[in-house]
Amino acid sequence: SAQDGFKCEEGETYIMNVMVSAHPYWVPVYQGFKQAAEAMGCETVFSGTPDYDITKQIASFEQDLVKQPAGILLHPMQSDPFIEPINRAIDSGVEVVTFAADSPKSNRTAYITSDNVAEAKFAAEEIVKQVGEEGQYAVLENPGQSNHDLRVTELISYMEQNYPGMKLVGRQATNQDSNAAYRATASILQANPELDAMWIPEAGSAEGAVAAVLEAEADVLIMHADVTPTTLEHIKAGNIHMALNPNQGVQGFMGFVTVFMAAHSDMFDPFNDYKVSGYNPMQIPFIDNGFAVITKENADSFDLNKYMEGRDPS
Amino acid sequence: MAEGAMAGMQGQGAAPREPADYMKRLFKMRETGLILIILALFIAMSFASPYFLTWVNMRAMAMAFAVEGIVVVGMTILLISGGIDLSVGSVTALAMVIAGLLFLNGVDPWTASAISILCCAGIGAFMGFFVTKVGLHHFIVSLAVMVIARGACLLGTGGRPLGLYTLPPEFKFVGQGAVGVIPIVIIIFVVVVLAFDFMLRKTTAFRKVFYTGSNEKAAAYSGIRTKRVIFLTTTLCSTLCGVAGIIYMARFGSAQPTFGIGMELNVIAAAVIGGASLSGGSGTIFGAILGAILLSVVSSSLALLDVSVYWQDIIRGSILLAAVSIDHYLNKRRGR
Amino acid sequence: MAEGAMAGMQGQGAAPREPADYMKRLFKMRETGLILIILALFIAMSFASPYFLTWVNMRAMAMAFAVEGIVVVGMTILLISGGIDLSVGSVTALAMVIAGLLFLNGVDPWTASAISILCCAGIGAFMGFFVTKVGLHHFIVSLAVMVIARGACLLGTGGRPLGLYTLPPEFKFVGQGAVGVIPIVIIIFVVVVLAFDFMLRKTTAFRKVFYTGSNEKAAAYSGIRTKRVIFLTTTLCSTLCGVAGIIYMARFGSAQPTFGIGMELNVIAAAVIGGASLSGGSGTIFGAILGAILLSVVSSSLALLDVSVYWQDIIRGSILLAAVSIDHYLNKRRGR
Amino acid sequence: MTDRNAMETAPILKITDLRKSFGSIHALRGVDFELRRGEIHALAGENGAGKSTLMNIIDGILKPDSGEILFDGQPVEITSPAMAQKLGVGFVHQEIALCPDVTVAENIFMAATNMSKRFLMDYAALERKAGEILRQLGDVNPAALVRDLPISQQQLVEIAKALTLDCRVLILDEPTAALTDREAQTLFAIMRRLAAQGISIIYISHRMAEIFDNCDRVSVFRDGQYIVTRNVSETTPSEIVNSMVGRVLDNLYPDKQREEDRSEEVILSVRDLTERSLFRNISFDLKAGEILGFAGLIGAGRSEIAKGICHLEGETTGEIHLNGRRLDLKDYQDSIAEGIVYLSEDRKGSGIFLEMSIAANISAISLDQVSRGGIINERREAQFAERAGRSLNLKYGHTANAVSTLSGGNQQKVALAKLLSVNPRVIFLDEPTRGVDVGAKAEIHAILRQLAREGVGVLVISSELPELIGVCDRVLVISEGEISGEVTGDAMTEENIMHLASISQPRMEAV
Ligand SMILES: Nc1ncnc2c1ncn2[C@@H]1O[C@H](COP(=O)(O)OP(=O)(O)OP(=O)(O)O)[C@@H](O)[C@H]1O
Ligand SMILES: Nc1ncnc2c1ncn2[C@@H]1O[C@H](COP(=O)(O)OP(=O)(O)OP(=O)(O)O)[C@@H](O)[C@H]1O
Ligand SMILES: [Mg+2]
Ligand SMILES: [Mg+2]
Repeated sequence: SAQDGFKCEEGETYIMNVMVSAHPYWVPVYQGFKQAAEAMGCETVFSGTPDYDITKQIASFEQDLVKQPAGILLHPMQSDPFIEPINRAIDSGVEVVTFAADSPKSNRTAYITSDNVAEAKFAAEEIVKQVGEEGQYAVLENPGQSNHDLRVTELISYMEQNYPGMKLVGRQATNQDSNAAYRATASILQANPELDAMWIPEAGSAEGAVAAVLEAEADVLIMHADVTPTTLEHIKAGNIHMALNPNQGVQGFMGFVTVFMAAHSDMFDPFNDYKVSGYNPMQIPFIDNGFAVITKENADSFDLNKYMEGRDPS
Repeated sequence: MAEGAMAGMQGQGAAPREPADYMKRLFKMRETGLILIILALFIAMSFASPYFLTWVNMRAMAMAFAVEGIVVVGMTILLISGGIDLSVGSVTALAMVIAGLLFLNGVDPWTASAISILCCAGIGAFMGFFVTKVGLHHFIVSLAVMVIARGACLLGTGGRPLGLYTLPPEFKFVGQGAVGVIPIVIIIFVVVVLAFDFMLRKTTAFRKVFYTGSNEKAAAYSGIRTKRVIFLTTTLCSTLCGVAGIIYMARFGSAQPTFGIGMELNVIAAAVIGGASLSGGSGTIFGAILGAILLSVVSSSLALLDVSVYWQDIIRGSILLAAVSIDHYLNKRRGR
Repeated sequence: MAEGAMAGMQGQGAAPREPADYMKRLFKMRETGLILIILALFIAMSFASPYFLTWVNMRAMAMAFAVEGIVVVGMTILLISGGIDLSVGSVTALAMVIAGLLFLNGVDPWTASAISILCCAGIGAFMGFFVTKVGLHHFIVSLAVMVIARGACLLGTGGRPLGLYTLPPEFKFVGQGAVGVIPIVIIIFVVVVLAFDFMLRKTTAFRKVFYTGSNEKAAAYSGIRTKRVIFLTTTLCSTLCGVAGIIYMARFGSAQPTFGIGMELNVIAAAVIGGASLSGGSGTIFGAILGAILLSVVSSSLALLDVSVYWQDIIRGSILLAAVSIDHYLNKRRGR
Repeated sequence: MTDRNAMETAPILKITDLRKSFGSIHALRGVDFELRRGEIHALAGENGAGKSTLMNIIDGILKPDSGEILFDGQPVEITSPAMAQKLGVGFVHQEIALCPDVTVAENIFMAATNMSKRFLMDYAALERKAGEILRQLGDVNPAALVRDLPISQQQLVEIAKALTLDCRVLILDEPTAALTDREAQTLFAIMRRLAAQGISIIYISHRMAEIFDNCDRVSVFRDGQYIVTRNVSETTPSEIVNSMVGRVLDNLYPDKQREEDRSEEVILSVRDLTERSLFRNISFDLKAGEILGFAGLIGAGRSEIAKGICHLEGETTGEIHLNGRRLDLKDYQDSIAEGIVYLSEDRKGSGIFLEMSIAANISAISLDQVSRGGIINERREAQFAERAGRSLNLKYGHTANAVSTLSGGNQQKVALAKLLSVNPRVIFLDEPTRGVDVGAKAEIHAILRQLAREGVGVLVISSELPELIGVCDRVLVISEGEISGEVTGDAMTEENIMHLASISQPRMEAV
């Protein structure tokens, strides 16, 4: 009830469930999740599967349900396969909020993410600002991973529509593998000595791409999304122009708040039909957690290893 | 499973003599070590977690390996015949993609599934051709096909999963429904396993698979058309991947071009843990399924116990190594 | 490379008779088919793209496979002895992580590298122990170690790449520098390849690897300590992974816990394309390196031609299949 | 009517001008051959003469380059073993080809299972029937896995396999090479019975006595060419040998130990050697200058004793003394270091590296002789192989060729050459002349005698009694894992040895 406010009951637990759970992307998200939970006296668990395997993630999600948590903040590996499990969870009294990837046809109450389209537009504008409206650019990509796909395809179509003078001259799949990225970038540079800029949707490939650009002594503007210690150093050294990093902390924090609110929806009596139609009043189709622009000047703030000093990752 | 439990001995061609020494035979058979290890894990886990021995958890664990288990069956038979298939993951994904695309283009889902499974059989036949007629090694042929089939998945979907939410409920029922409390998926799995386990042990046709894998030359000298046998086991394995892909599609209501990456190692590991030889000639379906169960139970248990992800792989690998070592030791002690 | 070019025949223990039939032997040797295929690719590519035959492109292509090539050497020797190693990718990553962590904790990078390579050798010895003393199959042991080593990478780094930008320049020089126009990495690669190619063909110690892989029992009956041979080849392969990991670290200035996923298939494929048998007893370093070059040239060419990513996998797989088929055909025609 | 009559008297198999070459090696250069109904027809010829190649062509395993095959008067092109089987050809291969991972019974009925229209296996019936056939031949458990059987029992399985076929032509390619006299006699009885039923048998052997005791006709091949066919009753062994080898071989066996070589010096002394399930209380002395033989039935444990002494297999207790010094051997490498070596009876399984070159095979155990500072000198290695090959009359194309391109007997010579190339102090030879032709056999025997004279301890295990009697100075007879007797001098007769070999030992305690 409302007078108890934003407080958990004894032992009330919230779970954050992801795939490829050892990926560093989740680390600051979970820190945000945990900080919000601590502020409200709640317990948290980090769960999911270390594998890139949807059957395993669904199994781990269903195993989470066995423990009857109050809610789950879920990163569904694919949208449709999770419809049925999410709905079953909600029917059994476990609230579900999605983050970073959605299952829109399910009954999850909220979805929080960075706006990949906004990132792509920002990157496009920045590239044009730096190299002009006439030029050549290339992208690396990771087909099959939806947020990476969006970052790439949206940038390409934005360029086509707004800056027809920018020509896409290279498009290679490197699947987050730095050696593959090295190879691909070297080839692109060979075929296009006039290349002006590159957009890379993740940091692993960016590491390989930088190595190739430096080796070829080419003058290419590199922008990428996400960040690793190595790309940070490259940003500081000016080898990489800029990185766009989703605001993971806010994602986790707001993710917790929304799933908590879904579980405590009795605090909230909105002006709509939820009582007769029987849905959870905390419906939020989309929250944008925003992204940070990392440059030479602010790069030091994005050292995850430094951030994690003294913090418990689990 | 009691039927399957006899697989070990009879797979070796022994015939039961007196019912009295049934217990002795049970103790002697190849799979006993694995069964004991799995039992030990179950007991340990039921103490470690109150959630382990719940129906929901058991169901979740079974659902996690049932469909892959169908692929394990195909792989085991192929391994026995002396082959190997690295393309199982991509072919399974391709089955989803083909059926999904056909369905989205208006084909009835049952027909779409049938066509898709046929395509997978065709891929198997394609590999079988390169192995038996051209004379290449299974490893390299299936590696190439693994890459090609994954490429076809990406090409067909543009890299994006196909949403098949509109699949008719009676089709989805195959993947999501249940008869009573038993999910259809598990029923299909058990039927496939029992059927192939029986056939492999008992039918003359499948015995040829053992002969071919054990010594291809000797089999050929006895008039067995070994190339045909290898062609067929290769085709069968891909066909079962097709079946698995269709079931996944019905279960998930989507077709994912990136599905099944790395599946091959898991599947081969299951068969090998269960006693299949990588050089052909030996293996049982029952053992391979136990291997799959072992791998799956370990993964599920680690997830259930909230073991730190950074520790999970280390523990998983160590348990795997310990389990096969113990199993090997038990088998050696009982008399090679 | 002319020295290496003789690997095929001499690896089989043949002795050159007259210098006159050198050309004939060149035509007859196992690797000629592959060389022709690679040449054909080169010629086609130099017509297709004006950038292909440039020094910078050649350098970049060489850099792309040189380090992995060191692992290919280890894998080939292991395959010849009858083993296989699925853990190469994780062990390479672990080498980076161990050395990186030591360096970040104040250890001099050279010492850190030495310790790290020793650790990798230890991992190889660990696998060798399970294979030779416990009696498990290489496949399953290295699969478990692949998982464990990956877990150790994650544990050591918390899943986050280590930034090693502060590595001293003289250390980075190993990975990024050049002597004249030749990058150090390529020099190391060539030295490793030539050294092991020579040893494998010429030394009694490595000849025992062939005997062991060809017929382990006959080797034991010839007084060869086959278990020791297998133990050593297993250790050597992991050690070379360690070396490769250190070079990658120097080159990229970072240690990535997720580095090298799927590397094993690539590396084994290179060796097999180059004529190594998965059942042991045959293979050459020179052939395996040609296999690696073939794979790498195909990938680089597709990128250079800017082929659509959705088509790349299909083309890559098809070229692989066509190349091994042609190679096989050429060898068959020349032989018997 | 006359047509029919002609059909019945016409040969079942008639081969004209058959040619087959492997690259530059001409294995068959225009061979004629005729097989009558119900006859036992022996094939004789040196190693590499082309006998197995001809049989492989009849069985559809190899495709001839040219030539005609008439089966039952009809020209046929036999393209696969399956087709040969349909024609009624049964084949016992020189190289044992069985499936090691399945049972003896399944192996025996593999062809039947393959052709059968039954859907289900009936293991009980298979084992029963296999048991019946095996009982005629010797003692093999039909439920055992083939991989667990010694080579001699595998040979019996291979024979049993052919006997189950409902065949009209039965080919036996050196079936007795690993069999002792008793099993061989059983086989001959079966052969005669089958022949009486009208089945035609081709029998390949290098043992003249077998040919002359059991066959009707004999055809001789030399260097891929057909030489002559004779009725056995109208020729003599020396005539056959002469046409095989192209010269007269006067004495098949070397002289026995000379008086001046006789010595009481003991080279190898074995005391109370026991392996828990295979043999026990083995004690004997091997003296300088003598050739010692081990005789016994299949399964007596002769090979196991030799392997036990060399520490190749099994856990043994007991003492081994070399030149009066007690040895503390841990494994075979220690044994080799002391100069004690063993030639395996299982050529394919543990004697040779099939896919490696002849040169590499021969130097496998003596790499130090062809290398300096750990670097192999390939020229020296090739010369080394050539020399070793010459002394054993090895027939090969090039030392760089794989051993798999050699005929069976020549493969045996490679295995033997490998072992003789070390300079041993004690050498155990298990079936050293298995499949080796008469000429080469005589030369091997001469080499053994020479070694003995030079003070090397030579111990021969052979299933061929005439060989043991002809070569050895003293024979120990093994029965059921124990030494049941010793024969020397004039007492070395087949009767005496067989008598000792069949003495039944008190049952060993099962462990
Ligand atoms: N696969 C092969 N490749 C090349 N040469 C071969 C092959 N098989 C047989 N030969 C050669 O053909 C010739 C005839 O061999 P074959 O096996 O028929 O002899 P054989 O009369 O059976 O001799 P043995 O008494 O030793 O068994 C030999 O010179 C042998 O080296
Ligand atoms: N699957 C099997 N199980 C048991 N025995 C078999 C099997 N297949 C073949 N055999 C045996 O092999 C031989 C030939 O088999 P096939 O089935 O062709 O003849 P059959 O006439 O059916 O045999 P039967 O006389 O026993 O009825 C027979 O001795 C048969 O018993
Ligand atoms: Mg022969
Ligand atoms: Mg013996």
